Amino acid sequence: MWVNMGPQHPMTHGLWNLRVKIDGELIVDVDPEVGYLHRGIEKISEDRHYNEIITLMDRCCYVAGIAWEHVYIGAAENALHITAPERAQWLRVMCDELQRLASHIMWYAAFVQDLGLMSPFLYGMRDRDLILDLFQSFTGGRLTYEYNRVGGVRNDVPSGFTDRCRKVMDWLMDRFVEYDRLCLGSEIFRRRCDGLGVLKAKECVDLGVTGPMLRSAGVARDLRKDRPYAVYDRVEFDVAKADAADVTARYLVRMEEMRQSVRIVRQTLDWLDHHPGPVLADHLPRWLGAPYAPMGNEGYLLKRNFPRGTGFAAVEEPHGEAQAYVVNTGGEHPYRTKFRSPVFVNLSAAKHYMIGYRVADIPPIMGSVDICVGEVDR
Amino acid sequence: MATDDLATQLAPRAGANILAVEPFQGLTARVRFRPEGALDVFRAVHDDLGYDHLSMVGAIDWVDHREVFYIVWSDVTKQYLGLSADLTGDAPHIESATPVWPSANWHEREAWELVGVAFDHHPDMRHLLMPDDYAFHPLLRSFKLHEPEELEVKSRSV
Amino acid sequence: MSSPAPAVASPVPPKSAAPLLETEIPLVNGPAVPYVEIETLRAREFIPQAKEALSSLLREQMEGKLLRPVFNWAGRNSLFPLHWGLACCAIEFAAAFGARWDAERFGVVPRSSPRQCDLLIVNGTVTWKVAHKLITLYEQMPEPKWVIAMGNCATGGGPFRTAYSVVPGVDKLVPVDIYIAGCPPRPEALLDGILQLEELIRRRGE
Amino acid sequence: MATAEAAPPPKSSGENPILYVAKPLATAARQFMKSLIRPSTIVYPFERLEDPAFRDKVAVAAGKPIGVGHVWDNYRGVHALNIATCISCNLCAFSCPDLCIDMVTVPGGDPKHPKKCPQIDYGKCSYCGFCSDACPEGCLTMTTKYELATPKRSEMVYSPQKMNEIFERKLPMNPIRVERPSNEDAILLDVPLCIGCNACARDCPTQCITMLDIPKPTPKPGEKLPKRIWKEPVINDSDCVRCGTCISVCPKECLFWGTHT
Amino acid sequence: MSNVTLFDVANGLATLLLTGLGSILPQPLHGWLINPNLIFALAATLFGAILLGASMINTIMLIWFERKMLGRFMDRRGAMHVGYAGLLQNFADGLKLFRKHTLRPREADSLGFYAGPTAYMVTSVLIFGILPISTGWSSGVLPLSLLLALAIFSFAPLFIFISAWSSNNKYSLLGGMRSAAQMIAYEVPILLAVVAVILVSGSFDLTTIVNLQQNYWFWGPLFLALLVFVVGMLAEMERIPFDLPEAEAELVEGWNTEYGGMLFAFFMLADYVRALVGSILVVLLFLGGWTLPSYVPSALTSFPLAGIFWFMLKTYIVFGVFVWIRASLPRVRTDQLLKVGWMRMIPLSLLSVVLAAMLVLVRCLPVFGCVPGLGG
Repeated sequence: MWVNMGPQHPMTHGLWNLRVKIDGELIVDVDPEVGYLHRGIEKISEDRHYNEIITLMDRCCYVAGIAWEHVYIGAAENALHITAPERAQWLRVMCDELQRLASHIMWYAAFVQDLGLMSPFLYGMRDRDLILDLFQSFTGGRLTYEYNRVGGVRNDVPSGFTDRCRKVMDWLMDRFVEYDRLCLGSEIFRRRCDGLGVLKAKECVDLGVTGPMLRSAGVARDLRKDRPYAVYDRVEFDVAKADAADVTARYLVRMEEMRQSVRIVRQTLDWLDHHPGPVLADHLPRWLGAPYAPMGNEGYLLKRNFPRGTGFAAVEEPHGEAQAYVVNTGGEHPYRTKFRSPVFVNLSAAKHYMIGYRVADIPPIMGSVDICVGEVDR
Repeated sequence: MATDDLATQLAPRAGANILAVEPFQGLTARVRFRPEGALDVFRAVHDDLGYDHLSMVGAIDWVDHREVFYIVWSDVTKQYLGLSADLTGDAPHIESATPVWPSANWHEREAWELVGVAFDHHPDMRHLLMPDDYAFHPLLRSFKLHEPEELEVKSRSV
Repeated sequence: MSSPAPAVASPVPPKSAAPLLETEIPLVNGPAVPYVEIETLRAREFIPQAKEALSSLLREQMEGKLLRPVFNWAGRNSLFPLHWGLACCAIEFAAAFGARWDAERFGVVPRSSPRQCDLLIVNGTVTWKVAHKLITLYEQMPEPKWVIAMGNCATGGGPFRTAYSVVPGVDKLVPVDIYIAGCPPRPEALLDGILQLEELIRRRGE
Repeated sequence: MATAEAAPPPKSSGENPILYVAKPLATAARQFMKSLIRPSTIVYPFERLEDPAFRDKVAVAAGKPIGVGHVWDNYRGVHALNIATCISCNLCAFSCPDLCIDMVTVPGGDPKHPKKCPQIDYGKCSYCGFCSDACPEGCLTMTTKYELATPKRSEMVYSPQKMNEIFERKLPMNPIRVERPSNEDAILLDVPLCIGCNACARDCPTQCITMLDIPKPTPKPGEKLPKRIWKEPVINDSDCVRCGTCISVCPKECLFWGTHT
Repeated sequence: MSNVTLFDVANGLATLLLTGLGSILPQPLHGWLINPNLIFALAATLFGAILLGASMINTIMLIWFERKMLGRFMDRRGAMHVGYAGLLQNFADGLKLFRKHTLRPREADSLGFYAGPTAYMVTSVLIFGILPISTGWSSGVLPLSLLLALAIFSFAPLFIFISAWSSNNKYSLLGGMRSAAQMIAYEVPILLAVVAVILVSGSFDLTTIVNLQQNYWFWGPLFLALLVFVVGMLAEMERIPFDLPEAEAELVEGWNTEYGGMLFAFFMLADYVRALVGSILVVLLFLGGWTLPSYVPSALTSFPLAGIFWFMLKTYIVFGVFVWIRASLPRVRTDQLLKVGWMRMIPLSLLSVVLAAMLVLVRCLPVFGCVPGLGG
């Protein structure tokens, strides 16, 4: 019997359809169907200025907006041969990690609710709101930040921000203990999640799976360590790793990542306190400067020998490795942008970690993948 | 020089199909190859160079031809490598990478759907993002977007 | 007697209302009739009168004069939205049900099945691929039902309205009662939209 | 490479059915006790986070994480427009990624050059703040007003007058402003192409362009002088807001962006 | 304790009503109305109506209680704007559902689709007629009231399955099958746990069982049986952690996916009726019903309707424990649930029966003193 779980289904956490073939309570076959949220971001980008694409990136993955801004900005800066100032890099790292915290807490809330545990959803949303408050205090938005710019970030953090942020970090560290007590401390939780949705390391690599799913299979791969971008080589942190490759392992990896994120955020706050400086690069091309104005006609644009090139950047987004590929042919719009979404790939491997389990296992397995449909469909 | 090393390493199995190994912003290098020998190149890159993880497959419409690019990652060298092939003709097509990297499946479906590049011997070529009866390839340059309402359509660059 | 619906104690029944009684019932001050019989007949007068009263009551109820305010009050104070998330606004939708804003204070409880909902909150971009499913969901909801277009994508396609796959505004598919601008709207803005919808329902008297 | 083994999962509490669930039960009970007096909920229509008094009140509520202090003023909500200082430079409309800004005529300009101010369609706006960043006069700013629910789609279009009312209500405005870059390109003139038509000087919103006479050259024999007015625009760079209006109105495309060499 | 019984109240009301009505009506009617038989009939009807009304209001209050309490567990407030502290919220919900259009899917089986929820509701409410609330506040002495209550209580899987099957929805069907399997699996331990109570008390009559607990509530000596009974009741009530049939995450709304409007209200209400009945049964069987221990000052037990007050207080506290469990535990999986049911609960309940039998044999409780009223 084929059962359609979606597009409107409480398990999906977004707009996609999981077609499941079941035999009694057993899953025989699955076929994820995506594209219900395909908004053509790559096409719209072709008609936009480099900075204006940032507004699309925020909406591309709505739980990790600023990380996606970083992905895109990295590629665009490569393509335009611009380097952001040091302080901007530190700010980006801080934003990435705050965003990772927010995204993982959101994941925790949704995942545990799928298991039928209701309170943590509320606790998670409550604690996430604090991080969003922090974001709001310097970017002005809760989900859509529009904070990065090609060549830096829009503005510096306001005074007093670092102290507030430290307080929130302390609060969160206490809450993580509580989260663990609610989940790991509960025998029912362990019985439901142990040995579920197993995807071993070899399969993970073959299928291109990245992020916490891969790390839970014992592969300590993290772009922040392996291929440090921004200033990740200057902060201390450990890569979270587990070996069981099941749902519990993913839970443990994400919880550990949150603790490491707090660690990184504290380091960045210390750095930011002591190193004031500019946050936006000088000598930006006219059409990337703060006020956007009409460019002038195409002829002059070509005459002035704008830099050309193709940029590529990869960033360890909360869900996995996100990559952007920006082709710049010298116009004010990119010629082509292409984004690689980690969830897209993790979801495409669904057959390999779902078959053989039970209908009741679908929500925890899918929850442990941490699906954000915005970036799957783009 | 990393590019030379790569070229020599690739030579035994795919030498004839390699057009160039060029440096690239953000990647170790980019290997340009002939689309006819795609599978050989993929095997060589996967087995000999150890790039066992396919990150991304994309296609670009350069009006006169179309380009397919692959980004692969090696856990050994911790590096990204780009592969790219230029496809010409009215019905551009290339061998599917799924036998070498199973993760190419959805990427290739998407590339076919959006840019209209066909992948031969793909196990499951269906529409992915668009409805099943969608007849266009929206990321072609000839496919223009428009404002849904006929309100102030002002030109962006005067 | 042409006056309608005489009082209960009226000795003469109306001609139009009870022609049967007219022929059968002797006048009160006519020939001697046993007391019991008169009382019985009097009791029988109740029947058409009660019928009349009941039917007028029913008619009023049909016209919605009587219980409509009550049902209106009930309907507007217990709006069950459909539990589904489309895009960014769904995250703010979830935040509105989180601990800080707690939409359940207003009796707004998301239900997963459209059969049990009366409020469709379209919280995100609607693509053509999902359009007919949205219409199906709307049609599966029992009357009376309302629609809130939350966020700019649902209102008019938002930043994606030029794209090839996006419906420029959900009002092209289903009738929308309240639009909430914002990209995405804050949870407070969603609550404000729900309160405005309650006000709208009260004004319309549905 | 440094990897942190995620803390090993604690051993399951065994077959003891009473300890199965003791920890989560205790945690929930603790939360119950904590929130008996005041849960974290903001009773929205009556308490508002943007209200400074309320923020101060909840900030002192011990152990209750309601807000992290004064974060609200920075929120990007509806715009406030000061019509009086608007110079109709069009920069906001040009910078809008969503094409939601229309320049509409407002009373107050002279009949020849009507004053145009932005009219914003909030059904399309993505609240990115690019327009207020672009505004050279600081007359278009974003406020904390966010309640935009309306039964009518048309009510989402805010006219300049309506935004001016918001400005007069003195809502807290987004305090963080972007500095204009010090090394801005200036508008340069391609001298041979100019015909001296005065279009740029006429339409310049800051009146920073003056048309200066240039000497009419004496034609050599056989050479035909170009048909033009013998004037040339000179741009006062310190007054120029780099709106590009002159470039867009120039009939000969002789103005362009560049750096003075 | 007050000696006013529920039937007294109903009788008084009926007499008042009929005499009042009769006095304003003309003679023959007057004569008919003031008639002991009629009064008795009306009193019985009123008795039922009061019982029904009270239980319904209690159920709705129970929903309110759960929502408020869950809110505090989750660090939020719960319903608070409709009526004082949200007290009218559930009335609004009910009225709204009453007005909603009732839709029947085209392929659904008409009879089952309507009959299922109705029968579910009716059988759930029926139990209220049997449960004693206080001395005299019961429908009379039914010698087998405990068995009858449990028998009616276990009708539910049948009706759930009928309505799930007839709504022609895959989720409903899965939910219905799960529900049936779960309820059947947990019937047995519940009944065995009750057997322990019956052994100790020697009676099938709920009133007698409560009266036997005047001095010692059964929860102490029969703790194992209480545990089994509570867990089984959680499963029977389909509450977290055993709410698989309506597991929201995988089966949209479980077996009531296709139900809207009044039929859904029936399900919702009947679920809470069952929750109330379950709590009441726990109180009656193990927590001494309306009695208080003898060392409690008599002032606490002598005010009017004290029995009902204490009884309801206990019921709500028991229900509060259920809410607490709901707020802090995830749901289990079907196979685990059945495994726990058949492999853990049944041996435990058998053990509790053996323990109870031993208690009866030795006729004495070493710690708690002798249990009065042991048969034999």
